[in-house]
Amino acid sequence: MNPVNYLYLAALLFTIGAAGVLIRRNAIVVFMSVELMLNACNLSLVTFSRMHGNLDGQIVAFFTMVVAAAEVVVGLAIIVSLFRSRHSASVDDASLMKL
Amino acid sequence: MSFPLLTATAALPAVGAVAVAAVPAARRTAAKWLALLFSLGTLALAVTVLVRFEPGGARYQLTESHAWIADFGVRYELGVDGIGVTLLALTALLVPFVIAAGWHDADPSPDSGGEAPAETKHYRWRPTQGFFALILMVEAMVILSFEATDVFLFYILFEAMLIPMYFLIGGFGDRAHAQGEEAAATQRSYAAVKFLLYNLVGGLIMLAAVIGLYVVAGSFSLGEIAAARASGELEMATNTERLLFLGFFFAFAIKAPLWPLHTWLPNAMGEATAPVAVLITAVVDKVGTFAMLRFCLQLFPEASKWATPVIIVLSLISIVYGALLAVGQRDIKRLIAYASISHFGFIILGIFAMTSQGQSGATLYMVNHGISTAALMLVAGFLISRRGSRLIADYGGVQKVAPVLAGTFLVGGLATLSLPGLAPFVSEFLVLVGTFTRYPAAGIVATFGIVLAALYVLVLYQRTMTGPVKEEVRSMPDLRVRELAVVAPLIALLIFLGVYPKPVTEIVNPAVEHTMSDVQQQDPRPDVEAAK
Amino acid sequence: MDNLIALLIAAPLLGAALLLCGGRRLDGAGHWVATVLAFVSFLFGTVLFADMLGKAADDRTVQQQLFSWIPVEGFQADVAFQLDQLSMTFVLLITGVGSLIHLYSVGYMEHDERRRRFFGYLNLFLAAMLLLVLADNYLLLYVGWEGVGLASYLLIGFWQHKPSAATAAKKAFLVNRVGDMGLSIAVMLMFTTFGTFAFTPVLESTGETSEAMLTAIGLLLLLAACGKSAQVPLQSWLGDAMEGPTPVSALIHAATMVTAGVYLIVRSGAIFNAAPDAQLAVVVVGAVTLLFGAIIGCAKDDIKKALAGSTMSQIGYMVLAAGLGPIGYAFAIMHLVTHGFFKAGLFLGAGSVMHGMNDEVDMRKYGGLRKYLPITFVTFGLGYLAIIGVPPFSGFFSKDKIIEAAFAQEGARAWIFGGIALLGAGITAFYMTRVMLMTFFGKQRWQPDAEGEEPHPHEAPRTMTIPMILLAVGSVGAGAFFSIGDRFVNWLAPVTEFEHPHPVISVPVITASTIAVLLVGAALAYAMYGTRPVPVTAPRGSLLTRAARRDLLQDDFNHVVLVRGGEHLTRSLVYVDHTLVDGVVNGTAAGFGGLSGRLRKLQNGYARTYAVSMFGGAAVLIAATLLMRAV
Amino acid sequence: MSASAVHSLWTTAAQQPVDSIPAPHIEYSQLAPMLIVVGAAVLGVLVEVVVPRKARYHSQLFLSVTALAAAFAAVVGLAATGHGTTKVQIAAMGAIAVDGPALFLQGTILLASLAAVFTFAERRLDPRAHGKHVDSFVAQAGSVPGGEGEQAAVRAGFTTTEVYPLMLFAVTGMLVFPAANDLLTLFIALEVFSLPLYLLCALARRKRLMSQEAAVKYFLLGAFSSAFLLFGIALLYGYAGSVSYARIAEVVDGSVRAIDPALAQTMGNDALLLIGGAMLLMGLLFKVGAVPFHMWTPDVYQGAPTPVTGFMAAATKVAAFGALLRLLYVVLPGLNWDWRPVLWGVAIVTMLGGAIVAITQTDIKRLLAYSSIAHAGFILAGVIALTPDGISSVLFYLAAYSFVTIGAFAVVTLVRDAGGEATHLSKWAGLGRRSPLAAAVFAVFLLAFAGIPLTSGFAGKFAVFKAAAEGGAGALVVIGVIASAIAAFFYIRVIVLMFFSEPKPEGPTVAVPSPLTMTTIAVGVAVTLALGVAPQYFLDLAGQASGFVR
Repeated sequence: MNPVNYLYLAALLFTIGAAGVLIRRNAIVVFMSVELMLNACNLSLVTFSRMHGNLDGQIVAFFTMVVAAAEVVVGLAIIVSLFRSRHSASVDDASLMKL
Repeated sequence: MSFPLLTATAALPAVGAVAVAAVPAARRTAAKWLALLFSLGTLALAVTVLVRFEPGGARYQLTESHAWIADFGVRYELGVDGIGVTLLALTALLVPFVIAAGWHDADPSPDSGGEAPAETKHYRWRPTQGFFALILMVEAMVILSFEATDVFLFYILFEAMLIPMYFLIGGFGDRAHAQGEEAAATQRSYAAVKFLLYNLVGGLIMLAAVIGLYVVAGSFSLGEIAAARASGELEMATNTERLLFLGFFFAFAIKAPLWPLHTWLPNAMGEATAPVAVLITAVVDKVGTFAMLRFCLQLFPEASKWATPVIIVLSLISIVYGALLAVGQRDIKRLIAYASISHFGFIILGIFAMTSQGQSGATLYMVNHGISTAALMLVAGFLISRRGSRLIADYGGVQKVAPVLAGTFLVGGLATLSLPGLAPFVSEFLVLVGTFTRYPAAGIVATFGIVLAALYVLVLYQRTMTGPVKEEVRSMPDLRVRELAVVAPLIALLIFLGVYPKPVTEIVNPAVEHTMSDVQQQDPRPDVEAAK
Repeated sequence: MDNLIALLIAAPLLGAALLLCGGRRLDGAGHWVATVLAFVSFLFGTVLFADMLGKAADDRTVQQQLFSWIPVEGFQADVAFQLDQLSMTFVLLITGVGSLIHLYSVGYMEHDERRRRFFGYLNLFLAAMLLLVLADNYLLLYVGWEGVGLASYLLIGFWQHKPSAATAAKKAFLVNRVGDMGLSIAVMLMFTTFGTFAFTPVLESTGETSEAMLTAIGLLLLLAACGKSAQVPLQSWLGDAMEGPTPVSALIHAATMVTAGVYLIVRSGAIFNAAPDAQLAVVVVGAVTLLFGAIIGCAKDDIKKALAGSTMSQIGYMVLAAGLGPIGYAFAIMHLVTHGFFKAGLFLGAGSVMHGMNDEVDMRKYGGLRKYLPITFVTFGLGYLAIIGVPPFSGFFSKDKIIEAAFAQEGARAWIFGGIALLGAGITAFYMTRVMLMTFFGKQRWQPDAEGEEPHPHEAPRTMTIPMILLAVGSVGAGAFFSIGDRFVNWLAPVTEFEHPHPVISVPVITASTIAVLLVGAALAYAMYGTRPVPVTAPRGSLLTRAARRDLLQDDFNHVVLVRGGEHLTRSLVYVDHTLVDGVVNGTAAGFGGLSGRLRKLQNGYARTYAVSMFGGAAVLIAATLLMRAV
Repeated sequence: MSASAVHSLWTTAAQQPVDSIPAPHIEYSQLAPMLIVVGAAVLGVLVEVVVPRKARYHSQLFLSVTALAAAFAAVVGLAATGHGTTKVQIAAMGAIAVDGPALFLQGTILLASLAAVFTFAERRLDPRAHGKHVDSFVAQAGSVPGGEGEQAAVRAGFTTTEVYPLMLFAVTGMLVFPAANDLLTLFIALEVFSLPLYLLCALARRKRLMSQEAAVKYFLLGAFSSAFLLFGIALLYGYAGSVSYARIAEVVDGSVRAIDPALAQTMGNDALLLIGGAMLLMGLLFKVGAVPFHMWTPDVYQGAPTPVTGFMAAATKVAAFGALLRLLYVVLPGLNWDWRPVLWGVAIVTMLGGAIVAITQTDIKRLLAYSSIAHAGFILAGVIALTPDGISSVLFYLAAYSFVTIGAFAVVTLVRDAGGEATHLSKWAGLGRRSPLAAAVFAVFLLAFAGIPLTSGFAGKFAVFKAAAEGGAGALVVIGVIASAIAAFFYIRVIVLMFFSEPKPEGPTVAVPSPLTMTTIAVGVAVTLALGVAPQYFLDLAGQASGFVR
């Protein structure tokens, strides 16, 4: 099957993720959308790796997962503390600072 | 390596500024005397420079040159020509008077006099020290800018001197303001900001031009650039030269100031204390006109010639417009400010008439205008400090109660309307003749300035000094010794230079000849000879 | 000997410096210092005069170069003097009359607390006036020119606490400035034309330039003269100038300063000779002013203003004569000198009258004073006879010569100007007779002054009477002395070349008609003021009278056109400066502020909005890069 | 399995089955700075575990200061031994470049962090809580703002000493970022310094809600942007078949030798390259805070604890610009004609946007945030120059700017009222009367920001504009000049406020700090004036350091 299709899929996922970030209010969901974007990147990386027949891309993908995990740790910590102080995880509520 | 006289002349007041600033809060008087001392020392050094300077000698004398910022092609290069040395002397001469005249301007105000010391203790705020330190700082920068023969060095000073000036304008104002202290403060800071922004914008435009100059010429040294141009190895494309010229001229025209970039001056001079106003118009603004002679004409002769018609028209507008607005003012200091705008019009006219009479006249004019405005403005300041109002309408019949004050005020005024026998007449007439020989029409228009000058000066004098004595001025004391000591020498100088300007012209003429050759201009010959 | 020229000026200058800077210490003796110094310079003048008489007529001119004043490339202005017959005449007139008036002032100003300053100003005036007539170049002359203007300003406004005085002073200075403008432009024009503005080179090389240029210079000089000598259209200041103390009016606004214009024209004779059009203009101005002043003189009730009008008209005569060229120069100067005597005398007389009448100036409140002020009456009377030109008094000789010269032209001009000159003589007789009658004859019409104090007319102290007497002598004898054997003409001829006028009608006829005309005028005046009583309050009078009282509406014109117009102009300019010039700048600032405020709204605090902007930015970035490649 | 597969540090493990795994070759000495800092960071974590609470503050402070100092010493050593000029090389099997820019920027970052650590450690400003010194960080990050948990933590005198290891990790990432020589390292470094910063932002002692909000915004947007960056990496990798800078550069400018069919196929597709490049660019522009990727800046700067803000503002910019320079000068020089116009646009909108919006700001920290945006624009102008002068000018500007920034924010920490730092401008009225010294110092920094001569700001601005003009970007210079004119307006506004307006009776007081903050401020002023009056030495340094290793 033509590897390019994977790329299209990756692009699609990436866009969906981005759209999620732009549309959704709940911080957790926004964050998940970001993760989706990262995974889209992974998919394309792996695809390219396959096309080029070298492993760099796949290695990068691994690292991306690790980074994503780290982001989850940090992100969740922040979001949770925010939730605890405001009892809401909506990113729109967090708008004290503006202008 | 001889003694760096020029550096010393600029360094002494700078050191003085630091020293004065360091004086503890309580020792106000000590700070004043220290400042006066340093300014006098600077004057002494300036006189030495004047003595060491040989009018007939090399174009730039007492030169110093040290590596500074190689990456920017910048050197610390100093040197004075006839014009620079004259203005240097003027600056060094005026500052002691400014300091002496402003003796009490920065004292904690009497109305809050009771807790003034307490306040200073609480805030560790030392206005007096600051005031005199800033004045000395300005002096240092102005002097150095007259000495700089490196464009970058000059630019840096041109910009940097705004800061102390800005604090002088915004930080210290006339006491007992008509609309109360609060309104006065807001007006002051408005004036200060206006002053700074105007000049900063000019400076930044100039910055672009300075960079452009470097890109084109690859050097900032006046000497090198001039040499390169002379030897033809530096060719400036016409448009480049014109753009660069405009960049420079714009900044100088704001500083000078030239119509329509003048509106900052009345605010600044109106709100600042009289001595500071003198500092602005008699010292700092001269840097602008000086720079036109030194940089615009030397670096961009072709472009200067190209721009001359427009500039002449603008300066004519300045002359008439400034005078007319002076007639229309209700505020003494603003009136003097507009008068200065008119005079700056004359100076710029003289510079760009491109005749030796015009340029010698312009240089002489800078000196004379400095002295005459100082005299008039300082006396006005003494007057205002007595009555606590700047409005002409609040005065009347002063000459009856304070004849000496009135007399000195009149002499200052007569100098401002350039009465023959007083210094300004010489320069004004030179400018007029110099202009007339090349642009008769312009000369005639400018002559109208004479009549208008008489109008605003005499109206001012009549409304404030003559007529029945107003109640508020009845108890007005006459000039005190300190004040007389400030004004008398200035007046003496005005008379001396009016009768015998030769010492100055001798120094200035060679420099002017150099400038004239820079712009490849000859004086137009008289018709009679031309006919032969 | 030559250094005397400098000392001539130095003496009064020293006096001025001493008195003005000396402070209270000199309050006591100051006036004597000044007077002595005035006489000293008169002494120097006479010495120089004697010296000059010793020389041959054609090399009496003395040049003295003091120092180089403004040395600039291609521009030489020196402080240098030229003493020739013309300037010598003026020196003697100025220092002579000047000293007498100093003496007179000692008495007149006795009770003024600012007397010291007054004498300082007087000395200053003497110095400036001498500089004016002694300068050897137009620029230095200009210095003196403005110097006398300053002195006149200070002296007119000497009683500054009177707003009217301050205004009059300001007006005088401003109007003069307009004239000065003409002079300075003329000097510039000379510089561009001849490359110099020293008398000798300029006047000798008039042949080398175009007539048009000379006409231009001539007209500018005429403008200057109009300002200084109160000729139409710049005459309006002279009447107001009477606000000054009477000695000032006598010295500055009658005898010397106002005649500087005539000096200028005569001095520049070479230029005018080569520019007929300019000459014609001069003649016209003179003729017009001659009538103008005379008419005003007829209408004024203020004795000094009446005399001022007369001064205007007499100077009109001189200017007219000066405009006639070589046939007139000498007579212009001659009339100038005689006028100096009798007009100064008249003014001093008027001063003495006022002195006796609690400073009352309205002639309608005089009357019958001849008994109380005998000396004044006599001296004034002699001056009167002189001015109306009764033979053999001095005025007769000088004025008659001018009238002859006026008739000595080709075509209609002769009749026009001759006629005007003749008519002027008649009017002069009329208004001077009027003054005479209203002041010294008729019933007493004295009124209590502002403090309700009845006037007690009394003869002035000797310091005042002596000058009056001496001047009276001058006004009696001078004319005859000058004219016998054409002394004066020959004396001046080397400087202002002279031609004998050839009137279109024979001289005796002119003389006869002159006398006839003046008799008519005098008779008319007697009929109007000598036979019937003079009302204390002025009758409304005819339209012409009312106009004449208002200086023929000249001031009203100035007020409406210049003052009002100027005020509107400046006020609107102030507005423009504030709203337009400043407004643009403030507007830009405000514009940025508004823009900032609007852009600020984008920062709405919502993370998702920020994300949108990032996303959009990325899209634009990508699009742009692709586009760059595409193009 | 082409050679390209083997060169990279990350892919050595992926070879054919062998009996022994060849260890990658690491030049430890060249990597010393980063290694020292990361080691210290790890140690710091251990300290949190083993050292009793009382001693943590001091030990952590000591640890991080020594580490940073040592790292800086190492950088100096490397530079002295010519690794920045003659012996430039690519270390760690192509992962890290050790060359002039890298060393210069690492040095700058280390010094800046050193200065920042002192402000982190300041404990004199806040009033003592229950007799214990407190710094500007929350007692216990987990506790609910205003809840019992927090009060208890305060009572117990807890302090979040974790900030030091966090900061050290961030510094590590920043050190690697400008030195990264392949895309993966770039990405890792980015995350390594971003994640700790997210956390640091959330740790303010006062105004915790704002602090947490700042953290969330920063985190979400940061993650969002790094996703773009990563996708860009993927595309570039797809285009060039490698993540190594050198390799990609070869492919981009077509000087690559062995071309296998796959590569040939992808090479043909410029879209990959351009889109990838653009996304990568966007990721970096986000970090430098260029319009339109700047919107996080004001909020985060305002919400974060001021010491962190200072650290971020200074160090992050340095690191990010370093990476940007390397990317543009080493990887994508073949694409000049594509990215230059784009950057032109970005620079212009950044300069103007930052300056204009700043005019109407009312909070000093937000004001400085916008000013930092404007400055990013100025620096971009230098980046565009594309000449060695351009590089050196940017390096100089970054050095100058970072010290001014840290100093300025340090002063901001001093101005306090009951509610902690008084950052609203209205409260700064008349500060010059109350404490002339502090006001004067801050004025110096403002003037430097405004680029007034005799301050480092002017020297930097001049250098950058000069480079841009020589690089043929005259128009950019003119716009930059206009922007600085606009910018001058609001810096001056603050000065007017401080000196010319009457002090408010209930106005804030200026706390007297401990020697720590004083040092920071003093250093800031000293560097500002030194670089302003006699910049030659540092310009030389930057000039020598302006050569990228390829």
